[in-house]
Amino acid sequence: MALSKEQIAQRIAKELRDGYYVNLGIGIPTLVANYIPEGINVVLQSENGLLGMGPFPPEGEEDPDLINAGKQTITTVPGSAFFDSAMSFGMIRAGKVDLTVLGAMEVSENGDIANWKIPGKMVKGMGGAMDLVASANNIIVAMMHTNPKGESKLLPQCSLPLTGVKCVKKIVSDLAVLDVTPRGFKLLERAPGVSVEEIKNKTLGKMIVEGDVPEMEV
Amino acid sequence: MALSKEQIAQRIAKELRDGYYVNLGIGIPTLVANYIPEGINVVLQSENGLLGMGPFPPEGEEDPDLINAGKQTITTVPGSAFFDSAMSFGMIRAGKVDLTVLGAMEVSENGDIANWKIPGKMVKGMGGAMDLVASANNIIVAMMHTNPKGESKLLPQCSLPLTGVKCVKKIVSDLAVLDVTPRGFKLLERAPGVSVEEIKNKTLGKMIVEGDVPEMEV
Amino acid sequence: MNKVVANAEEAVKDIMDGAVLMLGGFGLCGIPENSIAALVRKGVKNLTCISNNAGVDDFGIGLMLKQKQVKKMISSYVGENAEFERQLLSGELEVELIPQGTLATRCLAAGYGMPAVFTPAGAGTEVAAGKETRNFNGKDYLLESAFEADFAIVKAWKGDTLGNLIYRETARNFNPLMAMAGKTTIAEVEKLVEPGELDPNIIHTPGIYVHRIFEGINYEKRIEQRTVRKYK
Amino acid sequence: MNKVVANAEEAVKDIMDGAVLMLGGFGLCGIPENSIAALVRKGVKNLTCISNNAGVDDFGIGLMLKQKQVKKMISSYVGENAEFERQLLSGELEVELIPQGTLATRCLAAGYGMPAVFTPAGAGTEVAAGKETRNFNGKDYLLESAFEADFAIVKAWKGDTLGNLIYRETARNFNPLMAMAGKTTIAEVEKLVEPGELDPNIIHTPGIYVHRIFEGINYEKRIEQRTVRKYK
Repeated sequence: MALSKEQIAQRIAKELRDGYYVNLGIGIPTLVANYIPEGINVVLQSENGLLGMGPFPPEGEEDPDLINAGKQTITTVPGSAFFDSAMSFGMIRAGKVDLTVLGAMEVSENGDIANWKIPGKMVKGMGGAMDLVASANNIIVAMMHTNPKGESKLLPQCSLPLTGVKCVKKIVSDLAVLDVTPRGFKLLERAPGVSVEEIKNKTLGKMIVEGDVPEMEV
Repeated sequence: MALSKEQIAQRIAKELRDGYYVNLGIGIPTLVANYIPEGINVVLQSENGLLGMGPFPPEGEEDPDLINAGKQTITTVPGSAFFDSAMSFGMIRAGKVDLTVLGAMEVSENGDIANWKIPGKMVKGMGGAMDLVASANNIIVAMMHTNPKGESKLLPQCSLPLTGVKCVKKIVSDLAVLDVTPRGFKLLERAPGVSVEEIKNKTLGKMIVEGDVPEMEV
Repeated sequence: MNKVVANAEEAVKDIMDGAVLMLGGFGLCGIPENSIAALVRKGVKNLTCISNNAGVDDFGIGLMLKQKQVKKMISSYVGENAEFERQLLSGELEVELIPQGTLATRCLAAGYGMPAVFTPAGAGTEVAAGKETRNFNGKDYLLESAFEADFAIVKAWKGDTLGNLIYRETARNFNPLMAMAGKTTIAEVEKLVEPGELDPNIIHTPGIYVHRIFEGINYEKRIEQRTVRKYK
Repeated sequence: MNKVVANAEEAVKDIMDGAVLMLGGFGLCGIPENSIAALVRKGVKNLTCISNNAGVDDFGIGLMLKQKQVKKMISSYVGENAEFERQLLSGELEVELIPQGTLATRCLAAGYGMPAVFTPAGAGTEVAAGKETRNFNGKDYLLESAFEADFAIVKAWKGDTLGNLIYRETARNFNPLMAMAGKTTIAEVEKLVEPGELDPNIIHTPGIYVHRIFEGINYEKRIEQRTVRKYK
C-alpha cells in the first residue's frame, strides 16, 4: 500500500543523524520534525533566520516576531540563534546545513528538480528553494510518485521550469525510496505491499533495479 | 613658519562637519580628534570594529578587549557600536564614512598615494590603508610637504609602490592646503609666513595658483 | 547630527513618485507598519518596491497595492494577495521574482560596497537568462548585481537616537541588510532610546547606516499563519 | 551532538604538519591564546597561518614563529616582531601581505559560500598583479577568491555547548568571520555555558559554524600599546 504523507515523513526521519543541521521545506518535509528518532539530536534551520526551531506554540503564546519560513508561528529550543537572511543563506550556500528536505513537482533522472512554476498558472515565486537546491550537499525530495492524473513525476527530463540542476540525491515517495545516481534512479526500498513492477510502471525516468528490493520499515 | 604636527591636525579638524563619520589613520591623523570644533559632533570609526571611539582610558582602566586600529587602548562614547572586520570594511567600501584622514609618503598630482612600502626596507604591510583609499569618497592626506632630505613629497608621479590610485582629494601639509584637481595640485592656503614661492619650490608635481592665496588660520 | 524625526509622515516626506524603495520584513513579520501607512496616506505613486513579499490584501505592502501605488515588485514570493494577482494578470503591475538568498545577498552587496556577487542560486534555470554564468571549482554561479535603492525602510525593535538598531527574533530577516543598502535609510522602532542605553556589543545595525529614525505607534504585528499545538 | 572538548590539547590534536590555519584576533586582541599555546607544545610544523597580524616576539603567533612552526603567513600587517623579520629576510618564512578588508572579505566569502568577491582595494597597485581586474560603474575592482582553511581557531567571550558564540568589544574583529570560514572550526571561550543561557537575539556566531568548543584558562590578554590619558 502506498505511504501516507506522515509515513513518507517518518521514512525520511530515518535519514537523520545525530548532530545534523536540517532545513525542512513546507508541506510533507515539515512533518519530518514529528518523527525524529530517539537519541538523535538535530537542529532545525529556518531560512528566515533561525537555528533551533521548536514546535508550534501553545495557544495564547503565539509571538508575531517568531515565525518560520512558512510564516507559521513557532517556538525556539534552548541554544537557538537568530540571524539575518544574508547569513541564513550564507550558511546554506557554504554547505553548513547537513540535510535539506523539500517537495517537488518533478524530478529528472539526473537530479534536476522542478517545484516552483507551472506555465499558465499564477507564479508565486521560488522563495528560498533555488538557493537551497543550488547549495545543499544532501537533498532529499519528499513527493508523491505520480500526479493526480496518475502520471509519473520521476522523469527522463523535467517538463516544468527548473528550480535547480543535478542536485537531488534521494527521493522518498509514497511508493519507493530511490537514490539519484549517474545511471538514473536506483530503487532502494518499496512501500509495503507495492511491487517493483508497479514502481517501474509509474517511473518514466530510467530506473535501476539490482537484486532483491526490500520493503521499507515504517 | 611651517606648521607643527598639532597644527596640521588642527587645520584638518576645520574640515569636519556636524554628523560626519570619520576614520583617522595612525600618526598626525589621530591628533585631529583633539581639535574637533565646538558644536560639531562627529563619530570616529576604527576599522578594527568600532563606531564611537572615545579618548584613551584613565590609567588603571585599560581594557585589553578595547583597542583602536593602532592597537592602542581606548574607550567608547555613549552610542558606540562594535562589529566585525567584514562589516567594518563593508561600511568603508560602501562610502558610509564621510571623511578619511591618513598619512602619506608621496602623493601624485592626479591623486595617487603611496604610504605602505619602501623597496629595500622591511615591509610591514598595508593594513587597512588600501581598502580605505580605494573606497573613501573624501580623503584628506596629512603629511610633511618634504622628506627629511628636503625633497618634495608632492610629485608628478609617485616613485614608491602605490597604495591607491586617483583617490586623494585634499592635502594638508606643514606648508599648505591643496586640493587635488584634474589640473593638478591647487594651492588653497599657505602656512602663516610661508610664501607661495617656497611652496612652489617644494612641490614637484604640477601646482596651480589662482589669485591671492590666503594664510591658514590656525 | 540629528537623525530623529517626529513620525512616519516626516520620515517619508521626500519620497517622490517613481522612487525605488526597499522594505524590510518577511511575510508580515518585521515590516515597517508606520512607514507603509504614511506612504499610503501620502499617495506617492509608480514605486518600485524591493521586498521579500508583497503583504496581504489588507496589510503590509498590500495596502500600497490596493491604492495602485506600486509599479514594480522585486520579491522572492508573492503568493498571499488577491489584488496583487489581479494587477499582475491585468498587466498593471510588473513583478521580478528572484531567489530569496539572492535578494538578501544583493542587499548585502550594496551595504558592503561590493558591485556584484556570485551565487549558485538559479544557475541552469530561467533565472540565469541574461546573466553571466561563471564556473568556479566545477560549480556554476550567477553574477548578481548589488541593489540600488533610493530609500530603505526598516523596522527594528529598539533603536537609539544615533541610529543604532537591534531587532527581535525572526523579525530581523531582511531588515539589517536593507538598512545597509539604502541611499537613505529610514528606521522605525518600537522603542527609541538615548545613546548609551543599548549595549554596544549587541547592535545589529550600526548607526552609520541609518539616516532617519522614529518611534512608531500602534504596532499591530499581524500574524499571517497562526499555528498552535494542542498540548501545553 | 557533542562539540565540547576538554581543553586546547584535545581541540588541536588532529592538526597536522602542513595544515592551513586561520587564527582570529587583531594584534594581540581577541587571539586564541590557549590554542596557540597547545600548538606550540604540540610542535606541529610547516603551517600556513591566515591571521591579520603575526603576534609579537613572545606572544600570540610570535610563539609559533619562534619555534619555526610557520611556513607561510597571510596577513595585512606584520610589523611588531623581530624574529618574524629575521625569518623573512633569511628566506625561512614566506609572507603574503593583503589588504585588511580583503582579508576580512575573503573569510566572509568562505563563510557565505561565495567563491570569489570583488573589492576595489589594491586595484591599480602591485596587489592587483595576477588578479582579474574588472570595472563596474566606472570603478576598478579586483576579484579575490574565498579562503580555504583546514582549521579556523577563534576566541570568543562566551559560548554555549552547541557552539553559539558572543564576542566582547573589539576582540570580535576577525573572529566571527574566520569561525564561518574554517572546514573545521575550533572556538575557545572565556566562559562556556549551557544552551539557553545566551540570548538568541545576540549570538554573533551561530553554532552551526562551530565544530569544537572549550573553556580556556589563564587568559593573559596582553596589551600591545598601553595608552592612557592624564586626567580622569
